Amino acid sequence: MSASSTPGNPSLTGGAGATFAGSIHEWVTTVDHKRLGLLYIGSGLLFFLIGGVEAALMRAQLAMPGNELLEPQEFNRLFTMHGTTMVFLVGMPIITGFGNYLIPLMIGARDMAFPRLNAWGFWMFLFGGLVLYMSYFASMGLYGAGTAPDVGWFAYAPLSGRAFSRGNATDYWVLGIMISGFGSISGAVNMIATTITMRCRGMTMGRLPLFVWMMLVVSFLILLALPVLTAAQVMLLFDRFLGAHFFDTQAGGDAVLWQHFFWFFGHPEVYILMIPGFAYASEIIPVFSRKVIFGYSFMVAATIAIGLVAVGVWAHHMFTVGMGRGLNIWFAVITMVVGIPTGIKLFNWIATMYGGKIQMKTPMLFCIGFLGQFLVAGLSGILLSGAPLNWQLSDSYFVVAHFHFVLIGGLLFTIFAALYYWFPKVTGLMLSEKLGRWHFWLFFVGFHVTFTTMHVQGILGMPRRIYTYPGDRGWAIWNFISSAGVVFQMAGVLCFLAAVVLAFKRPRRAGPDPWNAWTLEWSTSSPPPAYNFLTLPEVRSRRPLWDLKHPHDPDWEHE
Amino acid sequence: MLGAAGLAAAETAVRTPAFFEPVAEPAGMILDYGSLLVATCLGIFIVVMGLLIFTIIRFRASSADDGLEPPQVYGSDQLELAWTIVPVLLVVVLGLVTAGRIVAIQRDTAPEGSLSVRVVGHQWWWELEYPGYGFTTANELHLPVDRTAFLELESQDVIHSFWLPQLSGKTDLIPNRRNVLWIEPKETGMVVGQCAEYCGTQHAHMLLRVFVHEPDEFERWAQEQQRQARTAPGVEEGRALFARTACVNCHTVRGVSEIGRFGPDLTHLMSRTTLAAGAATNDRANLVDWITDPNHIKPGARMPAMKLSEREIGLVAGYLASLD
Amino acid sequence: METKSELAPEAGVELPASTSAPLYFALGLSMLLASLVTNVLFAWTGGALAIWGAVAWWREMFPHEQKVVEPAQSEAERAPPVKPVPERVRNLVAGQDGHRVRLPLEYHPYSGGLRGGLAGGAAMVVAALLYGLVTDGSPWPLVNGFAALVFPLFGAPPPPDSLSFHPGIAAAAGLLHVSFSLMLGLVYASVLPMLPGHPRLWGGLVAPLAWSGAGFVCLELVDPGSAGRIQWGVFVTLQIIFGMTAGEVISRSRPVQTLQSYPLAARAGLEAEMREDDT
Amino acid sequence: MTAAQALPMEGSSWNRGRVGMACLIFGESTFFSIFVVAYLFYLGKSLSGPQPQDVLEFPLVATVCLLSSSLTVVWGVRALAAGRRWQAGLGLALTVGLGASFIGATALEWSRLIFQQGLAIDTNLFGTTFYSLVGFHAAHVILGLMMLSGIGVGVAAGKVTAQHAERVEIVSWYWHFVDAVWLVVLTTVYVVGV
Repeated sequence: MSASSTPGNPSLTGGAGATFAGSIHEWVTTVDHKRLGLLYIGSGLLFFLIGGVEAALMRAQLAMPGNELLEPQEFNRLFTMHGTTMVFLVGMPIITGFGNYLIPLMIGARDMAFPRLNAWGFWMFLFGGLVLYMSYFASMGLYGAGTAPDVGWFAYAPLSGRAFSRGNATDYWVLGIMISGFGSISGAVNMIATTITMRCRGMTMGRLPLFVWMMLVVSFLILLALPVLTAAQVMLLFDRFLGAHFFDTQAGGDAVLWQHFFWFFGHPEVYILMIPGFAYASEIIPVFSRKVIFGYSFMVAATIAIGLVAVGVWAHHMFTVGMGRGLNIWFAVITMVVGIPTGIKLFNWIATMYGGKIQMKTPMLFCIGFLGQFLVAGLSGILLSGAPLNWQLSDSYFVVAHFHFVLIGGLLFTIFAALYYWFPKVTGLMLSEKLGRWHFWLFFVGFHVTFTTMHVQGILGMPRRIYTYPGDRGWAIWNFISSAGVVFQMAGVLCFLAAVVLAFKRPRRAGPDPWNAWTLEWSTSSPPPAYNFLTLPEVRSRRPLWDLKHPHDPDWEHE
Repeated sequence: MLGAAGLAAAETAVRTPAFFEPVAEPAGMILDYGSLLVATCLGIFIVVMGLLIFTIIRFRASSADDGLEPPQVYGSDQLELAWTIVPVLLVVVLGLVTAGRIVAIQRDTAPEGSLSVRVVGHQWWWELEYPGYGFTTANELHLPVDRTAFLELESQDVIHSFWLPQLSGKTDLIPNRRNVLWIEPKETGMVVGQCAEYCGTQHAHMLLRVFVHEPDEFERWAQEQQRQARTAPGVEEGRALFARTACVNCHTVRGVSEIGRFGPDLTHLMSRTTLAAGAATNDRANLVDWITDPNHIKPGARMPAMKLSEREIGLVAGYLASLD
Repeated sequence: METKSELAPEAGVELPASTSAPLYFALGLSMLLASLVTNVLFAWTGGALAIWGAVAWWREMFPHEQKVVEPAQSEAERAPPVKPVPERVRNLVAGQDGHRVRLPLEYHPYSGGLRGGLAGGAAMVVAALLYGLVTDGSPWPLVNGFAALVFPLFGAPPPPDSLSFHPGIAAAAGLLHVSFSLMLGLVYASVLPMLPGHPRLWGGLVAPLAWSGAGFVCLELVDPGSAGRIQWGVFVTLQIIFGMTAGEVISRSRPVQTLQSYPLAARAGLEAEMREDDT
Repeated sequence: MTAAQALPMEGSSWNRGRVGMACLIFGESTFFSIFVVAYLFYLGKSLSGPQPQDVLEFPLVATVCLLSSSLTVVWGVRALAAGRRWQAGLGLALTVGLGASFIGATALEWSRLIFQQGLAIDTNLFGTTFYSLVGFHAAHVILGLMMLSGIGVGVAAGKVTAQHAERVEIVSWYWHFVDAVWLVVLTTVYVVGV
């Protein structure tokens, strides 16, 4: 075995590369799951800022009726890029990043199963994102330079076909997402292989932390959904470059087929993004309630159930395309069924908090915000699943409100919770609790001002994706309120950035286990060494650190 | 006395297109169903949110904490069973109600004595054909009250969606397919709606107005629409100019040229209240503006600027303004 | 955990070596695909990079995986072993009254719930048929009414006041009725012991009244027509007959302890008087 | 390496290589099923000719070649595991040869369709779906051939030996998968579709 001596110091805060160039080299050649996880999360957060600016521009345009801040074409590009960015370049990398960083630590392994594939996956994601954003200045389409795609994030045919979307802008959308999709698929393969084969001694499937279980389900969903999108995008590329007719309505192609394919990916994708949020909450809520998770096996079963049902509900995005009664009934009912396992989870989280001693630290605040908002998101989802009501609400601002409640109120809140919770582990430094509270409250208020309001616009008949609207429809005041909320949200995100900067400027050491938690990652130093565990741990229950902390009352006697 | 001119001013005031103020079926049936769903969800919301808030308040760690870890409760099969089955029952009931409503609302064939209308979506305007009467108009749908209108929805280019919240739910217009929709207006007056599926640059300006008339008023309007275009005195030069330029490649004016199918039928242009699918009110000034440079009113519109001189524009606008 | 050392770990740990191969491979593939919309130069560069990356990757793995030895952290850097904490745990003690919602330490067996549900459902059917026989001279009107309520999707169901027997409708209504009865029986079996006071009161009266009320409100909202057709007095009476019968049958079934061993059984009951104890 | 610690569960029946390949195959299957769905959905919906029944011929030779190559690869891998180098090399060479003749047969079929029957990818919906589905399968065959011939060269050069048998077996799973996909494609295109 060839063993050269390399520094490979895992520390984030100092001593890694002797020089700047050296440290860059270390980061780009790394195959360490923790560094790749951080790269994923870091680039996801950068894209988050870009996507946030895009959203802010749109809200500025919509603040007044008849506003002429943005050209229609520019607005259409913004919502396309905003949606695509937030789903593929923010949600996906951040959940993959947390999975990468935490799965090996939580199951007591030293790395992912395929470290190099892991690196490849990250770079594919990043280059995919760069290709997408290259369209802003490198497109060689008919309209000259700088035509970002403007077909919406689900690129419905035939609008995205050759006839109606000339130039290369849509091709950039296809290629960028396809490339980053390969990265996601490889990441999913890696997470599954890691979870199945790399567990430490005693870590049976029944003792996996819920985080790992949920990421396992997510990985299977990725394997099921992402290739579908890739296949559909390949067809679209064939249409656009080779003159094929998959979605070419002039030659008998079917516009609705694209919708079926896209949503067969797109709906599981919603759960791919949302289940990691459940995963963070399932780790954080017990620790800050000082109680074991309530109904572990039911949580696992509910997650698997959501995963299974998730592949049968896609056409509830398509109640308005004129499907037959039978299909409409099926997709309406099966969509309502999703509410059952989701409800089980919600009840179990509340039951976990019930009877505990809830510590209102920043991660827990974000988790509580998540619980309330996700309840609303789920119930507005039930409303949307009722096909007749959906005929009124779909493609209106009500839908916009609904999925932002899911993705911001649900996912982003738990991502923030996770950032505050695991930041001490990753850096060895505590984030300011005070700034964290400011962050939470500003973001919470801003979120509700913007998105709770949007339900109203939808009910008042405002369709989504319009760059302007007449002043006599009664929507103006609500839009103005929605736009005003953006300011609070931005201030909240600035608090977060300030907290991160402050953590490094005025370091407060966290120690290995600042939250008095129970999973394996808290048993190693913060930040963890490159090898995670000098000696591989051995566990006897779901909460190995509880066992060590309470040797007279260990978990394994009760599981 | 003609067309829109005959409508009372109050009837053309825009009302917020809120679906909770239905003026027709099936919007009314949908609202009933929606209220049931909302009531159910509100009940669930109150119960769960109450539980959550109670838990947070009751079990907050107090400052006078005794330092003991709380009892560790692993779960309860009974509770899990209960909060699984109760939602299952709810879903079964809601599912049955939903199925019933879908069957009641979704109709595939035209009922006896219904008014047939063919709606064709274009980027970015609505073509409205009344096959029973043999004329075509655009962007403003006229319907008689208390009679079912059976709409066939098609598209010329990309996917659009037909949505008038106060009349019915939305249904997509899809190229290569034929969707149907029925509306039975219960009140006269005007309601507004617009395209609800993103269809390109000017999706925002694909607005639609529906005028619901008393039956005799509707018949009068339809007869006016059936006439050939009026040949008013004093606009002959404008008419000749219109017929000579590329205008007629896209626009039909019955009696002048009927080859143009790409743009809206202009035979009774002035009977409509708006221009460019609702982007501007239909008056002489806007007409001049629109012909001079459509991009000024509706950036990205498919109609080209004809590059006519100012005088020619005046003549054409004068002619068009005579088409009532 | 930390205390169980295996081989001499002080030397360090073997880890996969850093490599730029995946980066090159990814860059090459991305450029190759991006060449479709940019320039043929992208294709050539991308192809070359991809091949270079693939070969380098292969060499990382073959014939042996490239590894480096990561030196172990110094003692000072390491996380200290996890120590027992001084905090004790409040333990639950079974079988005493408390001030929070009580969960059962013992509950009625699921079979009891199923039996109860079936019995309640049967009682309800018998009552409904008898009521029809007495008032209309035919046992079927309530069955048909039930069907008319929930099966409008099967084309045209018989009018609710129809006196004749429709086998298809009766079968469908029966199926729905049985599954509802079974599920409700299970809920009764698991929830009734949790509630304070007399279980027969909750199961026999409160619950049926609650869901009848909810049903009435909902039906008024969604379909006032059919709400008016229902004889609500009869409806509520039937529900109470179900509740009474089911509750009675279930509470007669011999309660069993929760399936877990005793300490867990104590834990499964959410609440009891707390006792400070560290065992 | 004194500090070298075997990764847990390495060498058990489900090591990471096997799990990884199984996952890859799972993902690829979803990819292919979308193309199969598109093919079946558009069956008979072409607005112009030619139609499948006019131009397609049952690819008997190609099928026999590809299916038998699954057997030869098993034989080769077993030989490699047993350390019979020449037999292993022969097995892999046979597999590559059979796979290559499958590709050759596909190439012949395509040239016949394109140049004699006038069916290209942009001709009609049949051409669109046919070339994509069959083409993607052929691309996977070629990828498999590249991997197998790389291993074959390694075996011939004596660099791939019995200790690599498991990794080679995992690669052969991919080959079996490509075969299985062919059965689906065959059924879809040449049996159901004509």
